Order: sequence, then C-alpha cells, then structure tokens
Amino acid sequence: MSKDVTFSIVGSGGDGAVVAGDLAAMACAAVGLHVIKTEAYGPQIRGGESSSTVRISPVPIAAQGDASEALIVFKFSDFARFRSEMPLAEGCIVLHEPDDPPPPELASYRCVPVPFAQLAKDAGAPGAKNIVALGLLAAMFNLPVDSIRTAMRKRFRKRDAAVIDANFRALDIGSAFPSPRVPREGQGEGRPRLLMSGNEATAFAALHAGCSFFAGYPITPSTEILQLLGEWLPKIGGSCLQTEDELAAIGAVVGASFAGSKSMTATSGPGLSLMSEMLGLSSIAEIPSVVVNVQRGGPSTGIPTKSEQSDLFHAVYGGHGDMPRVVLAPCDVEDAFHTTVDAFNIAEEFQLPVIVLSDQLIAQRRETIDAASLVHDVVQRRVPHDPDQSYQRYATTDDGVSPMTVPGIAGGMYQTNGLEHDEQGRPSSMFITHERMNAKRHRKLEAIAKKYPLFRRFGVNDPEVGILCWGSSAGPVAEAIEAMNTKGAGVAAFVPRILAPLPLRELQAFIDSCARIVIIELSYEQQFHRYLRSLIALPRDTRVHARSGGKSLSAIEVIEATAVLEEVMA
Amino acid sequence: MSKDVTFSIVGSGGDGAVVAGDLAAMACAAVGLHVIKTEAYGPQIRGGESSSTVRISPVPIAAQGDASEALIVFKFSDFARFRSEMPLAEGCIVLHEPDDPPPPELASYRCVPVPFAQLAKDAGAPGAKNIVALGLLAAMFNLPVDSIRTAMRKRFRKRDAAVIDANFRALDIGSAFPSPRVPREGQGEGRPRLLMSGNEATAFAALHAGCSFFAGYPITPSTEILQLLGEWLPKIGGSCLQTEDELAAIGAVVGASFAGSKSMTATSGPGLSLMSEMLGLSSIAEIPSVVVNVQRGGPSTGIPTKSEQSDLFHAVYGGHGDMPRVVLAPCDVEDAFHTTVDAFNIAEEFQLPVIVLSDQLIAQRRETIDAASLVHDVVQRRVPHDPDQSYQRYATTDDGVSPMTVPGIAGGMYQTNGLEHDEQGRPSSMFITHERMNAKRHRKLEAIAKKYPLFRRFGVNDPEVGILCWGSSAGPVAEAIEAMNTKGAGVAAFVPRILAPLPLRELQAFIDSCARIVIIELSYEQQFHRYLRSLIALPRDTRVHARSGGKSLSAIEVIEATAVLEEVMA
Amino acid sequence: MTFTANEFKTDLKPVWCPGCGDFAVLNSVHRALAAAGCAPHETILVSGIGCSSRLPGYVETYGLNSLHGRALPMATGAKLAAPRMTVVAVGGDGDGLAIGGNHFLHASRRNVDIAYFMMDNEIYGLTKGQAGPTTPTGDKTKSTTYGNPDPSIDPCALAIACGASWVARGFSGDVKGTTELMTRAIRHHGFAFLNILSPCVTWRGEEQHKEIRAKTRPIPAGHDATSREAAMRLTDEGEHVTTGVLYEVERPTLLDELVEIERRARGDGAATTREAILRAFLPAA
Amino acid sequence: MTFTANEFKTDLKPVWCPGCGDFAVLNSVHRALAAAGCAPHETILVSGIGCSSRLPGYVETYGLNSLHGRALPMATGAKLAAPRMTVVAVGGDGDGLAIGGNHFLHASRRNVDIAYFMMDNEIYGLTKGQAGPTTPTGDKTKSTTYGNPDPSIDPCALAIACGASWVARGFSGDVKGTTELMTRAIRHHGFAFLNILSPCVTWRGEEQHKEIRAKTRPIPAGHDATSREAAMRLTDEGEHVTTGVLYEVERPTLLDELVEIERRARGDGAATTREAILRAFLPAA
Ligand SMILES: Cc1ncc(C[n+]2csc(CCOP(=O)(O)OP(=O)(O)O)c2C)c(N)n1
Ligand SMILES: Cc1ncc(C[n+]2csc(CCOP(=O)(O)OP(=O)(O)O)c2C)c(N)n1
Ligand code: SF4
Ligand code: SF4
Ligand SMILES: [Mg+2]
Ligand SMILES: [Mg+2]
Repeated sequence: MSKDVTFSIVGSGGDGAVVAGDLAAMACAAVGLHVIKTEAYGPQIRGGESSSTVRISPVPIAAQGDASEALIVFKFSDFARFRSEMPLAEGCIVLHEPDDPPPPELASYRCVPVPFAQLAKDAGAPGAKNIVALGLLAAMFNLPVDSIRTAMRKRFRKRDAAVIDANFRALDIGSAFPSPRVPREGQGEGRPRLLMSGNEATAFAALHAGCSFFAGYPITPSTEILQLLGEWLPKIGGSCLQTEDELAAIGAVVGASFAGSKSMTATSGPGLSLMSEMLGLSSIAEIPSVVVNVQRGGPSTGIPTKSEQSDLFHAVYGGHGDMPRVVLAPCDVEDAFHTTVDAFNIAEEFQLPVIVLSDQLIAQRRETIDAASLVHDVVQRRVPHDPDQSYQRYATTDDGVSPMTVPGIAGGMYQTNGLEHDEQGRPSSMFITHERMNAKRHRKLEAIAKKYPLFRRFGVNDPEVGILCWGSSAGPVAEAIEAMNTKGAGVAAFVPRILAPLPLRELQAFIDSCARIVIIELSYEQQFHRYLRSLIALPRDTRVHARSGGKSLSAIEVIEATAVLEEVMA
Repeated sequence: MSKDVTFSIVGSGGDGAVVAGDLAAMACAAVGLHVIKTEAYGPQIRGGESSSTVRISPVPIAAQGDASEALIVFKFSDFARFRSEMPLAEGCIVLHEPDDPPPPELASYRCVPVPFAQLAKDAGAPGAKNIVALGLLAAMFNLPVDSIRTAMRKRFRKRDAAVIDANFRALDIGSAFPSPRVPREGQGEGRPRLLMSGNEATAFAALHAGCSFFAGYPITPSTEILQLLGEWLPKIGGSCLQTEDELAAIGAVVGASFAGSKSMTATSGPGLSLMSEMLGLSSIAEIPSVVVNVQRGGPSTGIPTKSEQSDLFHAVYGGHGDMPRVVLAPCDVEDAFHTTVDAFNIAEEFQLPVIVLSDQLIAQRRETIDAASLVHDVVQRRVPHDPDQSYQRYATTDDGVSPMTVPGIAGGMYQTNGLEHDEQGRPSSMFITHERMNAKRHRKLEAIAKKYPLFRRFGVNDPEVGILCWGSSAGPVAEAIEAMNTKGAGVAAFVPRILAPLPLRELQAFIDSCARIVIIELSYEQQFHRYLRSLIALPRDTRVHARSGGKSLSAIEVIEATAVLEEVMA
Repeated sequence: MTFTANEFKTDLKPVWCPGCGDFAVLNSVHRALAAAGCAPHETILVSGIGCSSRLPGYVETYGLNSLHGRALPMATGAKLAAPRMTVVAVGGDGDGLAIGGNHFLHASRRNVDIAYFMMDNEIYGLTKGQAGPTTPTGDKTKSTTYGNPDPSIDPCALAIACGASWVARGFSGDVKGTTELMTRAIRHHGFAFLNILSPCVTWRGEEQHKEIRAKTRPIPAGHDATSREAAMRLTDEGEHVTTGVLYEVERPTLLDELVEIERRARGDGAATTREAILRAFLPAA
Repeated sequence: MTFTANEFKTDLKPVWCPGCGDFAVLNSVHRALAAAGCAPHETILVSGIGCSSRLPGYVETYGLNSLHGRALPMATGAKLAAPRMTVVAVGGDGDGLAIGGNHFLHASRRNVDIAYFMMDNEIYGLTKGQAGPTTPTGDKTKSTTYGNPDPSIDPCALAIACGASWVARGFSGDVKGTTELMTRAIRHHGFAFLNILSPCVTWRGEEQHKEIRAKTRPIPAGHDATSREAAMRLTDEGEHVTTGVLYEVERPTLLDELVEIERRARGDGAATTREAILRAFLPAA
C-alpha cells in the first residue's frame, strides 16, 4: 500500500480545476501531511486549458511526483496539450464525463465515467463540477474531508451561505459516488504545515534578512515577489518601488544600498540580461546588492511559464570585465528561504552583488514547510560608526573587505565611482592600481568560499555513482537515489547551493569518492557541465544527461540517466 | 646594427608630442617602412599629459615594441605618469630641456640636453618644439626627411606658407643639432603603405562586406567606427543612425537586418552588457547581426582608455538562456579587417549574432598595412526569391540554416518572435518543440566550426612549449617566439581567431604536439584559460600567465612567462 | 494591386481572453492595411512584448513580435533599411511608456517615418495585472495593494511634447473610427502616434469597456490640429477623453534628413567608392 | 550646525579642460550646498558618466559617480532608503536625455524628492564631441559630418511636460544666479530640475561662452510660474533662452505617497510583524 499519491485535475475556463487542487493541498497541509502542488496552463491568457497536480505524503517528499495515479478530465480536448508533459502511472484511474469518451491511447488505463456536471446540478451548485471531483478524490484517497470543508469555507468566505452549502452538498455527492478506493497510508501528524511557493519563501526571506528596500519590474515567473513585498514592506517601514524597467530597478537597489539599506530586486532571464552593466558597478564600487533571478525557458522571451536551468552562464559569467559576484541556487521551496537570507548575509558582509538563481518550478509550485525550519542567522554590514581622518573606503585588508560608511555618519564621506580607483575611491587609470584592486576584490571570493561552502549531499558513502546537479533538479535526483539505493544500488549526489564561488574542496572530495560521475541538468548547452569543467577535473567517463527545460525532470529519467539499476539487476 | 627602432615623445598641452609622432609615422609609411604607433594620455580631458611611441622597421613587425631607444621629454613632470608603463631600452637616449634636469632614476640613461623651445624660437616658429624634436629624431635614426616634409605639408595645409616655412626651418635646425647617431638598417621598399587604426580597418571592412546599415552610440574606444561610418555610409547609399542608447542601437541593427540589410553596431564593454538581451532575440529569431566590441579595462566603467581582454566571458557566455552566437577576435589591425568581413559572412550565412572582440590596443594604434592584403570574399544571405506555399521560415535542415525571406518578397511573409516557436515561427511552449528548435539552432555551430576553423599558428613544429593566446596578445607573443627560437628554443603559438565555436580539432592537435603549454592573457580572472578548460583537456602542468590589462603585453614578459630560455641556456 | 482585409488575416488563433479589446484592434488593423493600400509583402509589423504585442502574429505581413520595450528602435531600423516598405509598430502602454519610454521620446523627436499604434488598457495585461504608466493614480492592482502612487501619463500629451508630427486617440470599441485613424496614421508623412483605448476585461474588469465608451468625446468642431497648445488642451480634460486627430503638422522626417545627408555626402565631389575611401589612408611619399 | 562652501571642497583636481563651464558649476554647487544648510555627511551626490558627471568627486559629500544614464534611478533609491538625506543628482545632457531619457521622464512624473542639475553643453564632451539630444539641428560634430539631422530637445520643456514640479534654467557663467537657483532647487519639495547651460570650450568652441551669454534673458517680470502654458511658452522663443525659475508648483511627492501607503498598510489593522505575515500561510485544520 503506497505511502504517497499524486493526482491531476485538468479543465479549462470556468472548470475550476486549479481551485480543486488548491483546496486539496490546503486541506492536507492543514492536517500535517506533506504536499507538493504544481500547475500548468495553455497559451491562452485566461479561460484556456489549465491543470493542477497534487502529491500528498505522510513522509517528506522532494519532488512533484513522476506520474499521476488518478486523473480527472472535464474535457479530453483540454487534456491533449498536457499529455506529453503529464505522465500517468500504470493503472491510473481516469475519471471523465460519460459523454466525452477517452481517446484510444488512454484505453489501457482504468477509465471511469462520472457525470460531474449532472451531479453538480443535483447538488444545486451547477458550477461546482470541481468540488464534486474533489469529493471523489477525497473518497478514493481517503483525504481529510473536514479540513477540506474548512479550506472551502476560507476560500469561499465572500460567497453567501447558500452557495457554500450547495458546494458542501456537491462535495458529499462526490464522495458518495461509487469510485475505486486506493488505500493510502498515514494521515499526517495533525500539526498544520505552512503551504508556500518559492516566490513566497523568497519574499518572506527578504523580510527575515532585514531587507528594507525592494525595486522591481514585473516579469513571469518572478512577479509574485514584487507583489508580496509591495504589500509587506510598507507594513514594517520599508519601501517598495515598481520602476519603469529593470535598468532602473537594479539602479535603485544599488543606490539604496549605497545609502545604507539592505536592498533587493527580483526578475527573470530577460531582466537579468538588462541588469548586467549595473551589477558591474555593484562589484567594482563594492556596494552590496541582491538579485533574485527566477529562471524560465530561454533564450530571449523563450517559454516564460516553464522551468529551465539555462541562466547559469549569464549568472556566473555575465557582464563585461573581471567582475567578482556570488551566485547561489536553492534546491526547493524551503531552501529558497535559506539561500535568500544567505544572499543578503554574503552581500552585506562582502560588499558585492549576489544572484539567487531560483527557477519557475521552485518559484511557483506550492510546498509544505515546517514553520520551525524558517530560522536563519542574519549578518550586518561592517560599518565604522566614528571613522577618523585615516578612513579609507577601499582600504586594503586580508579578506578584501573594507569597512563601509553610510550617509549620515559624520566624517565618513567618500566619493566613489565605476572607474578603477585607489583605496580612497579616486579614479586611476594606472596598471598598478588596477592590478592591486582586482586582487583586493577577488580576495573576497576566497574568503566566501571558505566561509560559505554551501551544498547538499545525499545517498551512500563512497558511491558507485555520484550525481552532480543543482537547483530544482535536486528533488527528482533525491527521490531517484532513494529508489535506486533501496534496490541495492550505491548512489549519492552532490548539489552545490553556492555556484560561485564553488565549494571546490568539498566537491573534489565527493568526486574522488565516486566510482563514476553523472551530471544532470536542464540546459541544452550543458551549462552546468561546462561550468564545472572550467574549474575542476572531471573523470574522462563522466556521463552528462542534459536537455532543454519545459518539462520537469522526473525521478525515472534520473534513474535511466544513471544507468545503475541495469548493473545491479545484471 | 638594429633593424627596427622605437622612440617616444612625451609632452602636455600644446607641446604637440602626438603630432610629431603622427608625422614620423606617416613619413615612414610613405616610403614603405613598417610602422606601429601608439599613444597614451593622462586623465585630463584636454591639455593633459600625452605621449606618442613610434616603432619603425624595414621588415614586418607584430607589436608596438617593448622599449624605447630614444625618449624626448619636454617636461619630466609630464613623464612621471607614463614611467611605469613606458619601458626604456638599455642605453636609451633621453633628450630634454637644459633647464629641466632628468630625475635621478634616469641617470643611468644617455641624457642629452636640447634647448627645444629656444631652437624653435630661433626658427621663427615658437610653437614648433615638437618639429625641432622631429628633426633631431630624423637625424638620429636617419628617417626620410623629404617625406617628413610632405607629411608636414599635408598636415599643415590650412596654415599659411610663412608658418609652414618656419616649421621647415625648425625641422632643419633640429636635424642639424648635434645628437648621437643611431645607425638603422633598411629604408623600406619605397612603395607607400596604408597607415590605419584597427577601428578604421573595422569600419572599412564593413563597407567591404556590404554593410548598408550601422547604428551605434558613442563609447571609448570604439567611437571612431560610428564616426567613420557616419561619414562613409551616406556616400554609398547606406545609412547610419546615432541612437539614444545601446539598447536602441542593437535593436535598430536587428530590425534593419530583419528588413534585409547587412547591419552592424560597435561598442565597448558597458554597451555590450546592455545589448545582452537583444542578442538573444537575434539568436532565437535567427536574424543576422554583427556587434564589434572594442575591449577596455573593466569591470564597469573601469579604464576606458586602456586595453584588456576581460570581455571574453560576456561575449561567449553573456545573455540568459541557451543562446548560440559566434565570437571572433582579430590579432592586429589588418586582421581587424578580415575578422570583420568574416563576421558579416558568418552572420549572414548562418543567421545568428556574431561578436567581434577587438581591443583598445588594436583599435586605436596605427599600423602599416599592404593595400593588396585588404581582399576578402563576401558571402550573401540565403534568400528564397520566389517561395511557394510550403515555405517555412524555420524549416528543419541538416546544418540548421533555413532560407530567410526578406520584406518585399511576395509570398515570403512570416511572423516571428522571441518566444520559442515552431518551423513556421508560431509560438510554442511545448517541450518537444523547444528541444527540437534548440537542436536546430545549435547545429549551426557545428557547421560553422567545420567551415571557419580560424586561427593563426607560428613557431616551430612539435614545439617544446606551445603558447595559447588570443587577440592583441598575439603580437608580442609572435615577436617573443621569434626571439626565443633564434636563441635555439623550440616554441610555437596557437591563436584562435574564432573563439566560439572554438576550432577544437586543430587546437587539440596543436596541444598534443607540444611538450608544455603556456597560456597568456590580459585578464585577472584568467577568462581565456577557464574558457579553454571548459571545452578541452589541458595538460596538468599547463602554465598560465594572466594579469590585469592597463599596460600592454611585452615580448620580454612573454619570454619570462614561457621560462624556456633558462632551460636552453642551462 | 490592392488587397482586402481578409488577405491580411493569418489562421493563428489569438491567445487573448474572450472579450479583450485587442480583438477589435486586430480587426481594425486588417481593415486599415487594406484601406491604406498596403501589400502584405511590403508591410512590416513590429511589436514588443505584451498581450497587445502578440498582434503581429495575427496579421499576414512580415511580422516581428520582438522584445519588451524595443518595438520602436527595431521599427526604425527596419524602415531605414527598407524605406519602400510600410512599417507599423504596435504594442501596449507598458511596452511603450514604461520600459520603452526612451525610444518613444526619441522616435517622436526624430519624426521617424512609421506609424505607432499603442493599445492602452491602463494595465500590464500579460503579466497578470500590475500598474503601468497609464494606470489611474490610486487604483489598486496586483502590484499596488494600497493604491497606485504614481500620476498617470497621457500618452498623447507626451507624444506631442516629444515632437510627434501626428497624434490621435481612438477607442477599440469603435472599429470604424479606429480603422479610419489607422489608415490616416499609415498615410501620414512622419511619426504618427495613435493611442487606442483597449479594455482589458480580465484585469480592469468587465466594466472598463462601458466606462471608456462613456467618457470618450469626439474632437470638438473647429479644433486647430496644427496648434500644439490647442492639442495639449485636449489632452487634459479631467472627466472626458477626446478621440480623433489631436495634432497634425508637416515637418521633415528622419528619412527626409537622411536623404539630404546622402545628397551632401555625394555632393562634395568626394570619394564615393571603396577605393577612393581607402586612398585617404595612403600617405604620400 | 552649518557649513561653509569650503567645507564642501575635496582636494581632488578636476580633469576638466581649462575654461570648461563645469568649473563654475562646481563652484556654485559648493556655495549652494552651504547656502541650503546641507551637511556634508547628510548629503548624497549621484551622477552618471560624462565630463560633468565627474563633479561628485570634487564635492565633499557621500558621492557616487555611477553609470552612464543611471543617476536618477540611483538617486531615487538612495532617497527612499535615506529620506533624511539631501539627495542631488548631476550629469550631462547626453547622460540625462539620451541614454537616461526614460528615467528623466519617470522621475519627473513621480515627483521624486531630489534636485537634478543638468550641465548642458549641447555635446558629448567626454567621448570627444559627438552630437547629443540638445545639439542644435544642422551642427557639424564628430558624429554628424554632414550636420545633425535630429531636432534638439529643450530639457526644460520636456521636464515640464513629464511632470517635474520645479523647473529652472541657469548659465554656469552666472555663478551668483546659478547658486541661487541650486539653493532653491535643493529646498524645493519634490523633483526640482535645473538645466545649466555650461560651455564645452573644447568641442563647442571658445565662442560658446559668449554666445550663451548673448542669448540668455532673465525671466520676464510678472511671469506666472504656476502656469504650465506660460512656462512652456518660455521654452521655445527661437533666438533667446530664458534663465530663472520657469515653473514651480506644489504637489504630492513620491515620499508623500509612500508615507501615505505606509499609513494604509499599517492602518488596516493587519499583520505588521514577521510572525503575523507568516501565519497567513498556515492553513487552518
Ligand atoms: C525585459 C522584460 N521585462 C519584463 C517582461 C515581462 N513583461 C511581459 S509583458 C509586460 C507588460 C505588458 O503590459 P503592456 O505592455 O501594457 O501590454 P498588455 O499585456 O497590457 O497588452 C511585462 C512587464 C519582459 N517580457 N521582458
Ligand atoms: C553604457 C555606456 N555607453 C556609452 C558610454 C560612453 N560615454 C561616456 S560619457 C558619454 C556622453 C557624455 O555626454 P554628456 O552626458 O553630455 O556629458 P559631458 O561629457 O558632455 O559633460 C558617453 C556616450 C558609457 N560610458 N557607457
Ligand atoms: S489579460 Fe487583458 S489585455 Fe491580456 S488578453 Fe486578457 S483581456 Fe486582453
Ligand atoms: S571636453 Fe568639454 S565638457 Fe569636457 S571637460 Fe573639456 S570643455 Fe569641459
Ligand atoms: Mg497594457
Ligand atoms: Mg554634454
């Protein structure tokens, strides 16, 4: 009897497929189950096809689930566009309207006709097909019905009582309708869990880290961060500015940071490209800045609504000149909180630009988090509060970090610029100054590499196969490894959470401990592989599984790429 | 007796040091000598310190010359700021005003007081200190005096006869003044040579390649290209637009190319950073574009007037997403012509963005070129002139190149975009389309690598030491190799002129043929080294000589870095 | 040879929401291109990014749905490269006035020989409802929980101030009127800016359509379209919004200037061949 | 405690050419900061890139000589982060109107609480003499061999059109007058734009100084500075150029708006602590 289940609901226009998924997710999170919920949409701006996939488990889960055990389809024509990206589990139960027979290619699954529309009408809630479906799912998978009701009450609070009652009837009718039962183990510990998206975790992390200024320009899939901080910052005395473009956004962020505030912007690929020049100023003038970049399909406008890992090159190499910067990458929603706080800590302590490379999958999926896990130390900028005559803004130090005064501090005045400059910030075009200051700025990276060797490692020791991956790929990789190792394979993974500077010592040790290395990433150009190669020696027989984004990585895909089970079985 | 000589003239304000250098260079080019002339300036926008260094040789030369055999200083206070970047040859002759004694640290050189100002007065041309100096140099180094007069006539054509005569007297008085004689071999073949800067060669190459549209925004050290094409294009029926910024410049270029014109822009680091996003559109929509990027000291505003090789990362990796592009790099002024024509050929044939990475040293030094060498085949875009119903803008082909119609062609209409799209250009967010189109666009790079394995190789076969370098570093490396090999060392160099895609087969063969590899570049972050590592296996004992720019690479520096002579001597 | 509105249609289905004002704009574009006597293969449509910027995909011409904010520089380059083509730029209020504001300023100033249709829904539609430069002050949107702090821009006033030589306002609901304005814009000699009020039913509400219809007024009789001041006055009338041609003058366009420059360049009897240009770099012995 | 002009001087030697108008501007800045009662440690000077943008290096405040075109967004961020500081942006005509044009438009519209001094020499000085947005049409420059094709912008007219609440013009040669205008600009509540005609002796010729002096006229008596139309009229007078305060109105600034937003944000009795905000993500069982 399976611990965790995954089901999908597909509809269009007013079918409310996504609402049903939300309610199921909230209800399960409320009773302490672990949940991961993803959504997908057609090209239509509104009223087009939409789908919601929910995975539920009594034990922690790391990915969105490879395949659905149940699929509810209100119209098969809507399902068509998701088919290639929505794998169905063997024996998947497919619930559909009687008058909309499944296409031949679905014949092999357990198709069960259900008169959703009719049942909704019977309930007196004609629009509540989705609630009927939810009732069915609740019965099939033994979901917490009371807390579904609570979730409905919250969701529909603006509707009048009659409507809500009708919806409750629809829920009951749905659960009562004869449907296959899929026994599921574990009801959760009862203590409710936070249900958050990566963008929400990132925005909250900014508050936690003490960010008091945000400037941004809307762009999918990062916009929620702008919207949330626009709502939250004024509450805590900070401010949020929606600028005319990304050039202004990062400009305002660096300006605010120069004036003493912890500042951040959030964007996606196209915006990050536009910010390249200003990040160079943040780097040479040593003004802290935090940029959250939520990756989507590229290049150019690409596929704005889907995930990919192809902004790595630009993040670690983008911008002209020798430009020290730090790049972090979260592995999941909770990690989006921690990496964002670390981003502020590193930016403020080391006075340089820090890019957080999130991706659409982490940013927009909803996932349960234990509230207790959202704790993380906060570091402050080194500010000399009564500088004397000898104060030099860019004084030479061992770790390259020079104390930074901020406006308002008497005697701390300095004049800086994006030109090469000396210890006092005075422009210089001399080679000796340039070499000396390049060295100073780059020493900071060595200090960061020592202090922040951020990575995750899971799997066995001295593995037969070591997987290298990053970002949201870590989830499916983790689950694949668990699956493989329970089958007797010896696999482990090393997932850097800081990409620049890479934790080379730890990475090298991991590589040395592995018999074989497999690299897994969602970039056609193998950006992660090529980046690793530029810094560390990889075994000749290293395997690379790299493909375009636009479809999320599955554990099965990882298992196949690792090609270790065959050997175990053999 | 030395074949080639190098001398420098240092002054400020109205001293005319640079003019004297120009006249010497023109005069020598006119009689068929080989000349390389560089200039340097203090921070002052005008009236500050300036210096001109001229190298003259009867045989081809590849670099600006390591050290000056003669130095003319009108005021030692002006010389101070150039000292660290202007090596003097052993026994260098230093000519200075009697009332301005040389600083102690110059005592070891042959200091000769010359009353420049007084002699100029005597000639009746009080302002002509520099011409007196020129006369002295002519006498010392046996420069072609008649052709100096011709050069003066041309330069001063706007002045009245009396002034010109006075200047001629100043020249004679200078040559007559007792000064050490430095016998120099060879007078050149008499046939005049072109005297051009890299920016001039690049602008001329655009005309040669059939460029009919240029858009740009001024930025040092690339501005001359905008200025020249603004003057030239209208003469041949093309047009030039100075835009409001670089975003508009590259936008206009891609727009003009979409409309059928061969189009180009020119910029430097900060501008290239701003162009990142639009290059992505050029890549995914497969619209040819040529961007000349003249590198200067970075990051940010950095050192605008000096050379560096630190825009490599941004050129090969900049821009979000998996974005195929081509990057070329000239080795010298003449090569700036050839790489620019190749840039148009590749952009037009393969429909993608091509970046030419020039640098300040190549772009702004003046160098003699044989007019006969400025020939290069020109390739045209594949345009179907009467497309039928079945025409697909992005039709699948073996080399990834799909014939491209242009406005005006009946039946060739198509609608394209920066979103991922199918063969017809229709937006698609499906993974399968994305993967297929990524593959199509990247196949072009394989075809280019086959057809354009551009590189230079010099030195011995099966070398003991193989040097890898690029761009303007090739010059000093070439001269260093000649010097080392004549001393019995076995050194060779491989200089890729196409950096993306790299000519891997040829490069690998070269590496395999070398006992040791030394990488030489002007980037603190070792961008070239790290880029090579990401694509090819380098021997464990590979040496890297990388430093900041701001001071040009010298042959001696290369010899030391190669550390091969010690061994030979040993 | 002339073409019908139908010949300007593609068979790609618009992604727009049911009821979006842009459908009517598209309809007007098809008709106006026909009415102005344009040929599909001699017409270039360029847009930025946004719901509205999807429009070129639905029009059978050479079409480029480019980058957010860059429609105008790309259209300018296209026009200079192919002066014989009709070049029309289209896009949204955010595309043209937020990220694209600088290009709007300079294209107007240079009087570039193109028409520019701005579909103004007072919101960022494609990104799902954030405030833009034309969103009324105080409005609550996805990005302005407490109300929009910024004063809104009147695109027509800005165009006039920046030097556009033809400036008009239309309402997508009035297909006939909009078609007529588009036709005139395409025929105008110079930079013709048409601000089209086009409702976003999804983020501005189903009511927006009615509200716009209610507040629009036709151009007052006897309006002197050649007077900047008169035109400016019609751009700030509080309640009402005037539709029609607000401003129309004749002045040299960017192409006119470039033709004149070419005349001077060739005129000075100087080098007009590759060889002659090269000769200048050959020092005389 | 107040400071003298001398206390605002640094000992860094300006890179400007002998005779450059910017020396006088610098002189005025030193005096104006003192006159306005600013304290060096509570003042932030931000510039872009250009000869003029080197100015902050010569003024003893917190100074940032930033990127070409970005002075205004950076100054805006600085002001929002440190509202108690006096924030002044400075730069050139190219910096503010070419690459920085969009920020000029939006900073004016938002009425950001900063002063902005534009040193207008009608040319790109630092890059050695190319035409810019204020270069007169027809002028030959390094980048316009055959004469500048583009109509020039009047920065004051543009500022007024974009919504700046205080707009004035000065002439660097008139240190007393410029100092006075700068002082008023710094004291103004909102976005104060001062266009300073400042000769570039190197690329506009030694004559430019005299020419400017000759064509400038003081503000006419009885000018109604609160009238947009009256102000606009003073921005296009052919021969002459009017110096003085052309336009001055009082309207809510960006900071005023953000204070109001903060009031609403706290006012709605809602979550104003980290914990309370987090609670919203905890589904009720
Ligand atoms: C550089 C960049 N920044 C941001 C975006 C995200 N984006 C896409 S459309 C849009 C604004 C759309 O508003 P508008 O131009 O008014 O068009 P509408 O959708 O309202 O028709 C934004 C911010 C982007 N695609 N590129
Ligand atoms: C992104 C970028 N583009 C171009 C430049 C080159 N640049 C430096 S200053 C300048 C223009 C200077 O003109 P202006 O702003 O009027 O200042 P001025 O020198 O005349 O005082 C330009 C184009 C740059 N530094 N950065
Ligand atoms: S979101 Fe608004 S603008 Fe976009 S398609 Fe829908 S209705 Fe039209
Ligand atoms: S170039 Fe012009 S603006 Fe720049 S410093 Fe010299 S005179 Fe002043
Ligand atoms: Mg809009
Ligand atoms: Mg200027």
